[in-house]
Amino acid sequence: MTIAKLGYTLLGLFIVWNWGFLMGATFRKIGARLAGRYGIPFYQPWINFFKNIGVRTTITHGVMYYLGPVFRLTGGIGLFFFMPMVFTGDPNGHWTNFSFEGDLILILYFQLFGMLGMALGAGEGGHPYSAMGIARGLAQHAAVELPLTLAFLSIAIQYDTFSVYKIVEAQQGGFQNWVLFTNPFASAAIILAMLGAMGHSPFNLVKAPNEILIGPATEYEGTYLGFMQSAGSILHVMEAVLFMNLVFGGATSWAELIVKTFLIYFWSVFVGMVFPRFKIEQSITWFFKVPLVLGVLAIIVFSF
Amino acid sequence: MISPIHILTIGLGGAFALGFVPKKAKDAAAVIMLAAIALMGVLTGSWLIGLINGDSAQQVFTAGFKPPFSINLLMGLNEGALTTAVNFIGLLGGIYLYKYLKEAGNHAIMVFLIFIMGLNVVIMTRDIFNLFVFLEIVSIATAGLVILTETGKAVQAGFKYMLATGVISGVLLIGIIFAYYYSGTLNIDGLTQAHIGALRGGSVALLMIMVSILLELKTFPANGWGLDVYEGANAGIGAMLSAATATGMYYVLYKLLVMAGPEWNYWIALIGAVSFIGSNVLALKQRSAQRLLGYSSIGQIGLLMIILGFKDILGDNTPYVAFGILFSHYFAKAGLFWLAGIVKQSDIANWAVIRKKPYFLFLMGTFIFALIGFPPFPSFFAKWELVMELVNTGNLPWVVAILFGSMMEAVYLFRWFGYAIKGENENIEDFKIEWNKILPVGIVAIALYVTGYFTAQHTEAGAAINWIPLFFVAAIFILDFLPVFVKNTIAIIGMALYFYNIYPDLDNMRLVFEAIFMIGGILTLIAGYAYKGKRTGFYPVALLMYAGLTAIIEAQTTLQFFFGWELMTAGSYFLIIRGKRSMPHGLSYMLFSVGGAYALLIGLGMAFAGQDSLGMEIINTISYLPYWAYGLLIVGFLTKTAALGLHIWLPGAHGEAESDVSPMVSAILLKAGVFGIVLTLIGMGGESNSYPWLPYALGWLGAITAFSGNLMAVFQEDAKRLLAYSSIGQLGYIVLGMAMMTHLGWLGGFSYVVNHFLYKAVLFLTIGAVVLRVKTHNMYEMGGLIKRMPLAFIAVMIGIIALSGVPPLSGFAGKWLFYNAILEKGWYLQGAIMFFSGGIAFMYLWRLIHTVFLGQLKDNHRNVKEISIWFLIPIYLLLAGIMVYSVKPQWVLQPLGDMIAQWFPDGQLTWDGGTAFTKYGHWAGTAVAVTIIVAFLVVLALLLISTRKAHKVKQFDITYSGERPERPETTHVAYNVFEGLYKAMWIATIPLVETWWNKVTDFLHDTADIVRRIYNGNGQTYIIHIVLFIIVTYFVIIGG
Amino acid sequence: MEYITITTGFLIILAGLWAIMTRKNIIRIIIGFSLFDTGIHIVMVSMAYVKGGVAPILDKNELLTDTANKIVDPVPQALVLTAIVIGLGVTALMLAYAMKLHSEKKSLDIESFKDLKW
Amino acid sequence: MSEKDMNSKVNEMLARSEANVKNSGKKFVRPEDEEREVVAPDGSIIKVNPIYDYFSGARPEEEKPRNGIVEKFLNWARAESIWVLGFGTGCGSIEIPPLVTPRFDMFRFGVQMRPTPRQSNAFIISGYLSVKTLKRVIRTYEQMPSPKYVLALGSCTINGGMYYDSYSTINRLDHYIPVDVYIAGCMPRPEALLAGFAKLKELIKAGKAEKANEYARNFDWYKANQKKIVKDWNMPDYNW
Repeated sequence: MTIAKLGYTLLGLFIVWNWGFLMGATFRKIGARLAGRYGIPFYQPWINFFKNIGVRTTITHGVMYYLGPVFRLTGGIGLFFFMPMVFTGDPNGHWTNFSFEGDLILILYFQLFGMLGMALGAGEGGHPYSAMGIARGLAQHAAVELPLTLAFLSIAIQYDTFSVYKIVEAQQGGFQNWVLFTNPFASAAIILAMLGAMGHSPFNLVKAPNEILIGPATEYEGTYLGFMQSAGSILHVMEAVLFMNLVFGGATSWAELIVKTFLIYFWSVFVGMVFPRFKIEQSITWFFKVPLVLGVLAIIVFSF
Repeated sequence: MISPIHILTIGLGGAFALGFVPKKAKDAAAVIMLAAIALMGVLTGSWLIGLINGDSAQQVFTAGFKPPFSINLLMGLNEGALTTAVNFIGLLGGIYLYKYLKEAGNHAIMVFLIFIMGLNVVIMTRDIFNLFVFLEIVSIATAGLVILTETGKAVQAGFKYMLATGVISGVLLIGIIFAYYYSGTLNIDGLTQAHIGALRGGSVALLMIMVSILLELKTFPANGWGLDVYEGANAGIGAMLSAATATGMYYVLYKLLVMAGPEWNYWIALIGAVSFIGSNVLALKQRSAQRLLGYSSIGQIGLLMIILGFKDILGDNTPYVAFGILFSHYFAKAGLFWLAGIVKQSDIANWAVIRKKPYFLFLMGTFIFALIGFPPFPSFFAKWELVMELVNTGNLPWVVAILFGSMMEAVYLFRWFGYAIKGENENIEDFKIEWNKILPVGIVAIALYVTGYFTAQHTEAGAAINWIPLFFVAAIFILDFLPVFVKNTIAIIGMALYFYNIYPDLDNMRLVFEAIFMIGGILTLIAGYAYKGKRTGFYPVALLMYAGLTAIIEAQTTLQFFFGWELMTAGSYFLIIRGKRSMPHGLSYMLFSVGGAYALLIGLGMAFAGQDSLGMEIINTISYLPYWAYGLLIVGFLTKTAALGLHIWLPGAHGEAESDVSPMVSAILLKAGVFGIVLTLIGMGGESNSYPWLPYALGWLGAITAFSGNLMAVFQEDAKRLLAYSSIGQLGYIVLGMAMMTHLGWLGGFSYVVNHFLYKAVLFLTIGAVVLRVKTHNMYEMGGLIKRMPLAFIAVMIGIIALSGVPPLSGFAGKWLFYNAILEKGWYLQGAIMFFSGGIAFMYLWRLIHTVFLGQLKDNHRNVKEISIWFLIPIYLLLAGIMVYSVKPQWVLQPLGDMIAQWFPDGQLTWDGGTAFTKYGHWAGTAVAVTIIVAFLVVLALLLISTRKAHKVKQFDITYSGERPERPETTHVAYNVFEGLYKAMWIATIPLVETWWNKVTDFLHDTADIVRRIYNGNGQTYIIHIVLFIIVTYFVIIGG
Repeated sequence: MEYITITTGFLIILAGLWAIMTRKNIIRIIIGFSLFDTGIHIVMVSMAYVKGGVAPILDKNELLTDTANKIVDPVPQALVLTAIVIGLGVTALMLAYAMKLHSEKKSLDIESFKDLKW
Repeated sequence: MSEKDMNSKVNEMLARSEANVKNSGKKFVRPEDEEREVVAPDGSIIKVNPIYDYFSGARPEEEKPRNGIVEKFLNWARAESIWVLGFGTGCGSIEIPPLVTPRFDMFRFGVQMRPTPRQSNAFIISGYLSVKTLKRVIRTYEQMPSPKYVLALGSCTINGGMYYDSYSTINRLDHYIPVDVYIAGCMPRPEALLAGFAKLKELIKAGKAEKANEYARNFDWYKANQKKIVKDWNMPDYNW
């Protein structure tokens, strides 16, 4: 590992962080435009971030509460580290971070790291709505995980590897090689389950603004919130990058990455703009109905 | 040698002499009786010793005539042993009844003496008319004893007994006279030579003789009169009936069966089986202790009849098997009857009073475990030999019948024992102890252990058993009066030394399990220092479990393995039932264990079949019904790993156990089942497995177990039950991994074995210690404890991260290996179910840590202290293990991989420094851990810089819509947290398995309740039963 | 002739059994038992009978003649004595029981002594 | 504790506190806020004071602005990112929702609603404030992180309006918490509210919106005023 690699990685992280903020702003903007409003300025998330970092008083409910955002941000950054971003034909290329070809299982399970830390931190906050949000989040996460796992397995069977890099490599050479077309069931399962993973409406009952305040983050303020916003923006991009790598042929340049992640992200945004919020049991049942069946089909297709 | 005829002399002489003793000199009379019985015992004992040393048997003819004109006795080895036994129990019974008989007067004493003498002759006689006479003497003596000493119900029972034995002996008499008519002799040997059964008309004579003896043995179902006497008579008399009379009658049956010829063997076995199963099933509904013992006696005699029926098959082993069962029954039943007389409680629920004198509980446990056939009692070895031989000769249905009957017996005996250990005993009057009553009970208990030891020495495999751990347990038992601190230290040192001594002898696979058992044992024992006082009975049973566990590991033969298995079961049963509300769970644990052990027994029998060896290696080459054999072995082991369907004992058992017992029975004990499964799967051929469907089914079972265990855990409100269900789920993973039968699958499985041990021990120890502080299991009654017990919180946090498989901690190793294994094996759907279970696991883990440690601190916990240091020490040692495993996974996985490669050489991990490669991907444990830790520290530093000072606030300083929370209880989200999930998935939480087992038990109990109503208490009905029994046997045996 | 006795014997046995199984009064049951026992004794004796036989009392003269082969079998006759004695003992004990039972419940109906069951 | 026990215990506490009031003439303490005894798991008895034991209750301190350019930048960020917590118990709150409609669209000014005081920096208090709701306002205000700004919306909030002489209405909000921007009117239109935001932005950017520090500085005065109105004060003096 050279200094240059570290530099590239940190640069990549910076790009992702900013891109995440920008995507967040665009999300709000699209919402506003749908409602016929002008909406926020595109730089609003950065302002919010600096404002939050700049609060003067901070409270802490205890050590775990304090560490919650740290876990969350580490989860986001770690996910970035373990994910190959831009395909350059070299498994240790510049934009592959510390992924070493990227192990799908590591990525899958490391997502839980931030979630767990956040859950614990919010738990120590002692607010009932935090706990409710987390309980919902975990239940929904499990339901999302099942079709996702099936689809991931299906893709892994298809290419006989768990290496994200290799999966991307196999999809090079034209869009007809994308998993989207070579493994439609798995792709469909992922595209649907992705809605849950992104956490926008109708699957936004984790935060459920105005119903349970803001869910797990109810007690978090100022600097913590800034950290969590950063983590959220990174995680959003990373989710999109993951799906891009698995289904949409990866990216060979930052431009391609930005276009693809934008489209992936906005698939969930558009759905969210149209549908109202599900109840938790409705959400779980839905994931067990449609994406799960697709996931099982994806497995069955490849097991015979 | 003194001629055995002098038994008659002594008996009759003593009885006559008693006539001269003045009525008031009651002590003198009783002493004379005891002396006479002792003299008879010395006489027969000296014969026994002589015969064992090679003297020849002696026939005795009275008055110098040849048969049939004389009393004709034979003193052979069997007779010597049995008469000695009868005189021994007679002497003990006499001592037990000393005061009672003294009260009743010289007549009763006389009758008792005659009773013993009659039995002696019944055993020795070779003449059927003689037999009739002495049978009548015994019956009359019994009835006489009852009428001389008893009133009320016992007299009614005595009258029924008289009536029934009168009719039976009438039938016997007709049979005798017919036999004589057709064969011209009354001598048993003569009748044998004449082949009485083959003579015209002789078969009917034989049938009458045999049937009347069977009836005298109180064969089911024509035995209501016998049951009434067992229940109604004084316990001392019941003991004599059960131990002495039954022994004598059994030997009579043996003698006559030789006479009847081999074609009767089958019928005797069949009637025995009906009797064994029938009476044991009917006993299920029994609440009266003595009647229950009566049912059990009849059942045991039925078992002995089966053995007799198979005497040609068992061959030279018949006496070994028969005596093994007979002596266990004889000592144990006498002991239990005597205990019943001491405790004086009819309802078994009231036997809880026995706990007020713990050593009596120990005696009762001894007898009950001896009856069921646990080691180290003779019945264990006898049953083993019986099953081995029967399976070897292809008599599987009989084995199933025997084990089913034994299972039923276990149900009611352990229910009774459960009441004794855990029942409510506040309002029951304590019982009094009299020296003459304790002495015999103590002697028979010791005799059981001694005979058990010598029975074991009798066979080659049994002699190889390592008794050192058991002696250590016995030593700890004797030292039970010492305080906890001393006993704990002794136990830890003992286990450490033992481990140090044996670990060089073990191969790697056994070493892994032995390390889990022993090191885990020592660590959990350290937690025992937290307890004050004596902790009566804890150390012997805990060490008994560990002795069993190490015996399983060390086993060179299947007998040793099974021996260890049963010891472990017994020890863990006692451990589990120590919990506060564990009575029903202890019972269900025991029943599933016994059932599983029987499945193992048959499986091991099938392994023995055709191989004629008991070495452990025979399970590698099973040739007799191999599918069934491996299947049964796996089912047997699955009862210990609590696979779905066999799991219902676990949540309660682990959940209600004491704080430091839960990790013992969860993190450690469950691995015994895994060890068994590993052995079986290796036996099936490892990579070249030729029974593909078994692992396939096992794999699905593992996956579904993982799913349902985890799902149930999500909906628990009880922290320890949550962990218990979690154990079910985790064991499901292990089973699935092993069932894959690939290198990676096994590596994943073993990784989980080690991991589950580490984190489940941490979690159970911590939660157990928390429970000790807050005195409740309910998570919603806790909360916010992180403020009071930060160290416990850290332990649980690391434990749950390791369990959930989140990188960088060790749990991820298992997940990663599993994914690769699943892909390699092609079990995608099973794998998907398993990973979904992982997601579910995340929910209950969060619930566990949140509802206990986070959220709102409850008022009454404001001052609780950090968990005990004695719990923290083992917890943090285990955490160190988790951390080492996490950062340097190659230290654990590489040796495991090398070990597994001997069975699964294909598809190994390749290691490059700290990075593992499969053909699908790679995993650099150390690098990942370092990356994450560095990132974490950087982010933490950033946060520390940007929040210059954070004001520490308290629990109610939360936004609450402008209000303040009223109480922590109403602010803590903990009860029914996953309501939404329940609404979506309730259908998967219907306890089908539990319902099914409940239906099964209900069905058996209801059947028993209906059928036992044939014993309506009317003496005439009993006679009708007898007549019907004769008619039915006639049509079945002769007419059929 | 021997058939008459043996048949009678069995009839008496059956009659006795019938009484034991159907009569409710304990005394009658005991009488039934007595009948049962007696029937057995008759059967025993008649089994030993040899057609045209003589009593098995042998002296020198008879040993010298053919009569020795014509004696009836003495063994059952010896046995029956023992059996009668035992039967007497059993009957006596039963009667003692009847007394004791009566003294407790003032009843001789066997139906009233069903305290122990199931 | 069963429901019955709970009820009887509450009744008992009620009776006791009534007796307290009668006998000593002390101020009224709600029975559930009285010091209570709890039995710990080990059998010892713990005393819990519901008013003090659950809360930090430390006094607020003045937070000095940072130096020069940093504070300027932060103030600009604060001004452009106003996260609003609305407190609307009276008629005035009906004027807040139109702000999210296309016609008024407060988002373009960087103003947005936030559901929790922890994450808001602007507090809109609308409608007449009663004795009952004042306590909630105070707690919410104190829980917001500093710097924080208060907009008083409508005449009733500012000076009692038409309820100026009501026994139950607060007629001077700024006696109890410091107010940055007064938006007068009955009712003020949403445009007025937007104008209020603009004014607030100006103040913040000019570094003049330091009312949180003023509250800390004059904490005793504010607290005394508050306690004059709120009789059953069941909170600590400062809510973190």
